[in-house]
Amino acid sequence: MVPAEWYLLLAAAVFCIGLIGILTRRNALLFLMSVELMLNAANINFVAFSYQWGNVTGQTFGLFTMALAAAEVAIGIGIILVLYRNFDDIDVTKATTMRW
Amino acid sequence: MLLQSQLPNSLALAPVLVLALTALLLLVVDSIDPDSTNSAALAGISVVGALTSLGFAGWFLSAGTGQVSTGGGISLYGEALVVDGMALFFMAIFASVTAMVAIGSYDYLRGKPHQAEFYTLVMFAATGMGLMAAANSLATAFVALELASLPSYALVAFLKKNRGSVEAGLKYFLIGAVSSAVFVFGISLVYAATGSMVFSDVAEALNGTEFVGVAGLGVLMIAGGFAFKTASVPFHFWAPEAYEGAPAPISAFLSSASKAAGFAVAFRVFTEAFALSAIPAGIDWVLLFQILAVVTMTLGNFAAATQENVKRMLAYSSIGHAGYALIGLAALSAGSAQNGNVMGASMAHLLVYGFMNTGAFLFIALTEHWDIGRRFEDFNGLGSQAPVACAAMTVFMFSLAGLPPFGGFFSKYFLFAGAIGAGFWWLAAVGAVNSALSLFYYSRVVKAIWIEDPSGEFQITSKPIGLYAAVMIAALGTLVLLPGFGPVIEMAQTAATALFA
Amino acid sequence: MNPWIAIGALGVVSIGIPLGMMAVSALLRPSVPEQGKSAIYESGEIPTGTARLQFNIQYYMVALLFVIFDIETVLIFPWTVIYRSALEQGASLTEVLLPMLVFIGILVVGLVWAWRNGAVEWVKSPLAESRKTERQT
Amino acid sequence: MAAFDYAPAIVLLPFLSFLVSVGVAVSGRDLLPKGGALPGIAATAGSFLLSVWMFLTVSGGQYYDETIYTWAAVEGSFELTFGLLIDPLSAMMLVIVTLIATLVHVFSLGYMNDDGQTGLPRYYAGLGLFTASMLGFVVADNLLMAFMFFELVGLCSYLLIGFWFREAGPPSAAKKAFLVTRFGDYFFLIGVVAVFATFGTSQFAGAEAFPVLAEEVLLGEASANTFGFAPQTWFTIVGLLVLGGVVGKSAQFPLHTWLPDAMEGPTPVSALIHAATMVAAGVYLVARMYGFYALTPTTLAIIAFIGGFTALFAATMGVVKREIKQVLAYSTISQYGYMMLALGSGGYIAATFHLMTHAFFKALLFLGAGSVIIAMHHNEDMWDMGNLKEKMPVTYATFLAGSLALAGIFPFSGFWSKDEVLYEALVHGLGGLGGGEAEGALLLGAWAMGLLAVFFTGFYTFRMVFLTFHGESRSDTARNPHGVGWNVKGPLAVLGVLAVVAGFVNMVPVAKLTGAEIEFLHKWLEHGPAGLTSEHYTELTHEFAHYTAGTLAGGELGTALISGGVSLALALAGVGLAHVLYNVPEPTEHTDKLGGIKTLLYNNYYQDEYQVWLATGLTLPVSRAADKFDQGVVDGVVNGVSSVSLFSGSRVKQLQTGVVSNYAMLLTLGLTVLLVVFGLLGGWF
Repeated sequence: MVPAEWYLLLAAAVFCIGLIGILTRRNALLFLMSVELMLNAANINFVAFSYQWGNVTGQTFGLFTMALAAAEVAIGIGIILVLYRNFDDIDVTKATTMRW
Repeated sequence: MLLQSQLPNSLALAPVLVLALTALLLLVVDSIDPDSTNSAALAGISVVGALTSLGFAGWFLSAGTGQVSTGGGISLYGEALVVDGMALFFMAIFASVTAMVAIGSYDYLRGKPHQAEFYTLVMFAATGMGLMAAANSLATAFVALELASLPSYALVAFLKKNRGSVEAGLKYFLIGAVSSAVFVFGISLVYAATGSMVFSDVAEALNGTEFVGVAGLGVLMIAGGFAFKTASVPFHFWAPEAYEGAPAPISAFLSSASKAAGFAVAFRVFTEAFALSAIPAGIDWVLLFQILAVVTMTLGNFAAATQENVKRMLAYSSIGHAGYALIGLAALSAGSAQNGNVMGASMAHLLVYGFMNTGAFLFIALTEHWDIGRRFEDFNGLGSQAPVACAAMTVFMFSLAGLPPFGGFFSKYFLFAGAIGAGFWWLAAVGAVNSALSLFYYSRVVKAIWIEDPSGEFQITSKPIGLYAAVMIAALGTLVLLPGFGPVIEMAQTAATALFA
Repeated sequence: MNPWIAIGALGVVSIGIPLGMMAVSALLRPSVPEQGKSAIYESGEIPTGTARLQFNIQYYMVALLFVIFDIETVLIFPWTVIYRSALEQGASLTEVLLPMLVFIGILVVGLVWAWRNGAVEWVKSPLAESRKTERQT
Repeated sequence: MAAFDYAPAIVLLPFLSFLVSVGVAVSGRDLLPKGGALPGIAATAGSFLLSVWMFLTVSGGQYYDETIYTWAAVEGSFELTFGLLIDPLSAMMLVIVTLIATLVHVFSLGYMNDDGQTGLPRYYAGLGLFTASMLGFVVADNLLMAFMFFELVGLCSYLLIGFWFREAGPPSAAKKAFLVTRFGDYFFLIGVVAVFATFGTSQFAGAEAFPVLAEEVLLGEASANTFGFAPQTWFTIVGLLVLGGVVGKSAQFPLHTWLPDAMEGPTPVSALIHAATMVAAGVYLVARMYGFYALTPTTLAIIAFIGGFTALFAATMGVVKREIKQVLAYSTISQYGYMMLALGSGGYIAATFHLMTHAFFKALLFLGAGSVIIAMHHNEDMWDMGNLKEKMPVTYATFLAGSLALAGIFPFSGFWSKDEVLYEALVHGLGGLGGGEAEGALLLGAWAMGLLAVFFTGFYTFRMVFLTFHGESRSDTARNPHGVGWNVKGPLAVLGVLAVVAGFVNMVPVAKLTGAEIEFLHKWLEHGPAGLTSEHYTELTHEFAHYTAGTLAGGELGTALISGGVSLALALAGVGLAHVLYNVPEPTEHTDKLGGIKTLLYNNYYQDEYQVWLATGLTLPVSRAADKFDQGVVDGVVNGVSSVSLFSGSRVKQLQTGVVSNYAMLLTLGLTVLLVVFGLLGGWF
């Protein structure tokens, strides 16, 4: 059996990859994908520790996370769509009419 | 005992269920006739739904449902949800704000497409907020938080042709997505450390856990998720733009109800799951909230002081108020008898804030309806044109600043007094200094409205009944809370004390 | 010797060969920039329009609907797994079936709304429509 | 107890008239006949009748001490209340105040209305408010309420002195009166706070009254927070603090300078406020809390000495004045000095007695002077008068009666009261000296000054009478004076009778001589609620201040006769000197004979000058420095804070770049910092 720490490290690594993606990508869709990575990092933990603790709470919650991630993507794509219509671009750094 | 003898326990959630049903009903109505622009019917359904929800919450509160006097919180669905005094108190706040926003939106949305969707999303978001207040497990907390957030993203970007609205929606969504990822990762870490998500089990498992580091990381990241919802530093960056760009009623909705919902769930999580009596010494979340409270109120107020745009000023001031409300979590100490008072005062502040801040944003909605600009100068001399609404705005501003004799004064007074009573006089001192600073920028609005000469001609041709009514209700709420503040603070502090029992 | 080393070596080689080829060719080839070389390759045809294609909104709508409703089915699986055993252990239908019916019901309300608002209607593009009419005449 | 149910109405009636007058004044129209005088007269007359009723009820042996309204209460600590205390002292004072107020209202008809003055509603509003606050002060049952009405009275004085605010003098005089009395009141306020801090109550009467508590503390039966001082020392300090207000209000040295200037106000106001009632407030306050002062011999000695000194000091200044009202002003200061002397030397009854007689004859003299001033077309210089007795016999007769009373000539009222004051000072001074007490010598010194002042009083009083009414007319207006009506003569007549007979209520020497029971005032003040009787006070002064009565030759009776005889002789000597110098057809100024003293007296001992120097030479630089500090440092800090706030605000908001990627970056950064900090603090790694 793989020790639990490894799962934690894997999840943390995936989470950080997602985070770095968010920090470096300017494309809104890539931004969204990075968020998905972060959410799935959490799912790794849930599934792994569901197994570890011997209850299904984690697994079930993993399903919820996926469903919510999907809903989030749906909303996100809608917003990115109107972003494109208004700013002719999906570069998230272009929309800066409001600041300070 | 009233409720227990008359209704099944599952109906304790009635305030939330009513909101959800209203949302579905709106969808059905829109499905029947998608092309209808009968906004009065839609707004009417929403208002009735919100008021029914408020009625249930008020009834349950007065009947003592879920409170200590009738045997404590009612837990439902395998302890996933719990209905107690605090949950009902916050549900009342959400329902009130929702009702005001729905009334105000009737005029604001006139002639715009997709009205049914607007109201549906508002009702769904309100449902989510109600569930947040009742969540008794990290899983429901997350789901409810998302249920509140997702419609909010869409609502902020509701004006599809308005660049500000879209930009606001984008920023809100992106920061929100990151925050919820952080939040859910925090949950996964806490789950990794404890093996459970139900608050009481989490607390039990945390007591003497060996995974302090993992749990600590998790607690911190969960706090981050709440910081996003409450617009607290360092997760506040979305707030100024989202509030400024969003349709004004939605700004009101988010900055009042959504913020309160964040606090509602934060209060419960940190008193039940991460209770001070159970948490390992290495996880000092009180210190975390002390830092966040001070930084948040200072940053919010300082940034608000230099704004030129009234709506944006209100947005920053909303961040400042999140800082005040954070005192409810920051001025706690293990086993202190004052804990309930401090947190109760924070809840009461959120209630008063729900009225005065909603009112202020709805006034902005009114000016947007009139196509008056958003800067301070644009408001010059407005008092002579619309004295009633401007008088209400004056009440909101002074109440937000915490001047006696308005509701905001009492809630702040009890909050700071509670902090001092709990031994955190320096928190109260920072709060008081910030309140003094806030008077500066709030009074700028009042000065512009009443004292300055008009810089241009106003084209005020209409008196939108809905918006006026909503502003007046908010003003009335702010004022009625003067004589009614005694019972409110008592109720809030009783409900909060029950959490620490 | 650790069997993983072989895999590691394979990985190194598989990355090294393409990189090496690109490096060698970059060193050897003459550099003559030309417009035709940077143009988009469309099977020898001269490209028309921009590379940025605007997809019809319908494309996203269907995708969104799929994402949402498809993922919801995931939530039904755990229910199906426990359904029979729960019934056998004496749970009543209101406890086991009704919640799922409510869940499906909510989804149905959403689907009906989306349908009625034209989310799944196949809207013909105006351009294609006009071409079609031209051909008929 | 039916009578006492109406007690609040005594205060509220004049307040009602004040409200009516204010309403009229605000409306700006002539809504009421006589400029609003009639409501005032009706209200004060009503109060007077009620007061008489109270007086009769009290004489029936009933007293009233109720809390009407609690306006602030700190649980278990103290309560701030309004309440009424009606005992013999306050009942008597009520009658005096309401009677004089009524008469002054009537007199104002002649002095203000017939003269065609404008702004009358404002005038009567002031009078109404004044009467109401004075009455409120009289019936106050605790020190804080007394202080509040004390301040209101001061405010009314300010408003009424400055009634003719368009002229140069009155506003400045009003300001001066306000500031000088306020100076004393600061100490009073601190005293009130000190009383609360020490005893937790400021009630005058009852078992929980602060004088009673103080007595128990001194006897060791109770304890109080005395801030680390010995109880005796601390009570002396508290007593002196409250005395600050008394000295200011009752125009005692060195805070007497405002009163002569206050004569800029309308003469009826001078009669009501600056002679008969408000100035009496200070003395009344000492009498009211005499149970407290009687416990501290040092305070008593200081009171006596201030009183004696003021009596003499003011009398000498009265000698050289040219204006009739100025003479009366200094005589007022002097007479209040006698009352203080009496209080300080244990003569509680004597002081009250003199307070009463003085109220009558001084009101009479001021109203008489007012009548003269009307006749003289508002010329107040006595050297322009002369021979007015032919033209205005009523005024002359009553003025003469008042003057005889003031000078202390047998058998007018002033004789009896002044005699008793001096007698008390003498016997207690002798007793103290016999008992080897240091205070005895102080009392005797004060007595000597008081006695000497009798001579000056006789002199300046009759100098005034002779210059005004006798000799030849020295100006055209004096030859052809303006007539005065019934509304002037009526009050004069009433007060004239009182000035003659008021002294008969307490003829101590006669009583001692004949053994007849005619000391009515003694009897009156002997009864009352527990702890507020003159007998109790005598016990207290005896027990705590060791006051005992000493005698000269001839025992008690002999001492009384000698004392009375000496003071009468001195008064007659003063009158005689005035007769020789001024009762001639063509009097001339004899002030040159005084040489250098003349300049000193004309300049009022340079009291104003040194106080002005104190203000400009000392206080002003200090204030300037404070202002510099305020403007430079405090405001600088405030402005600095605000500009720093705004600057940092504009910096802070720069964080909000508008680029969402930067937000994500800052968010991550913030979270990471928190993670690292809390990880290190909590030892997570």
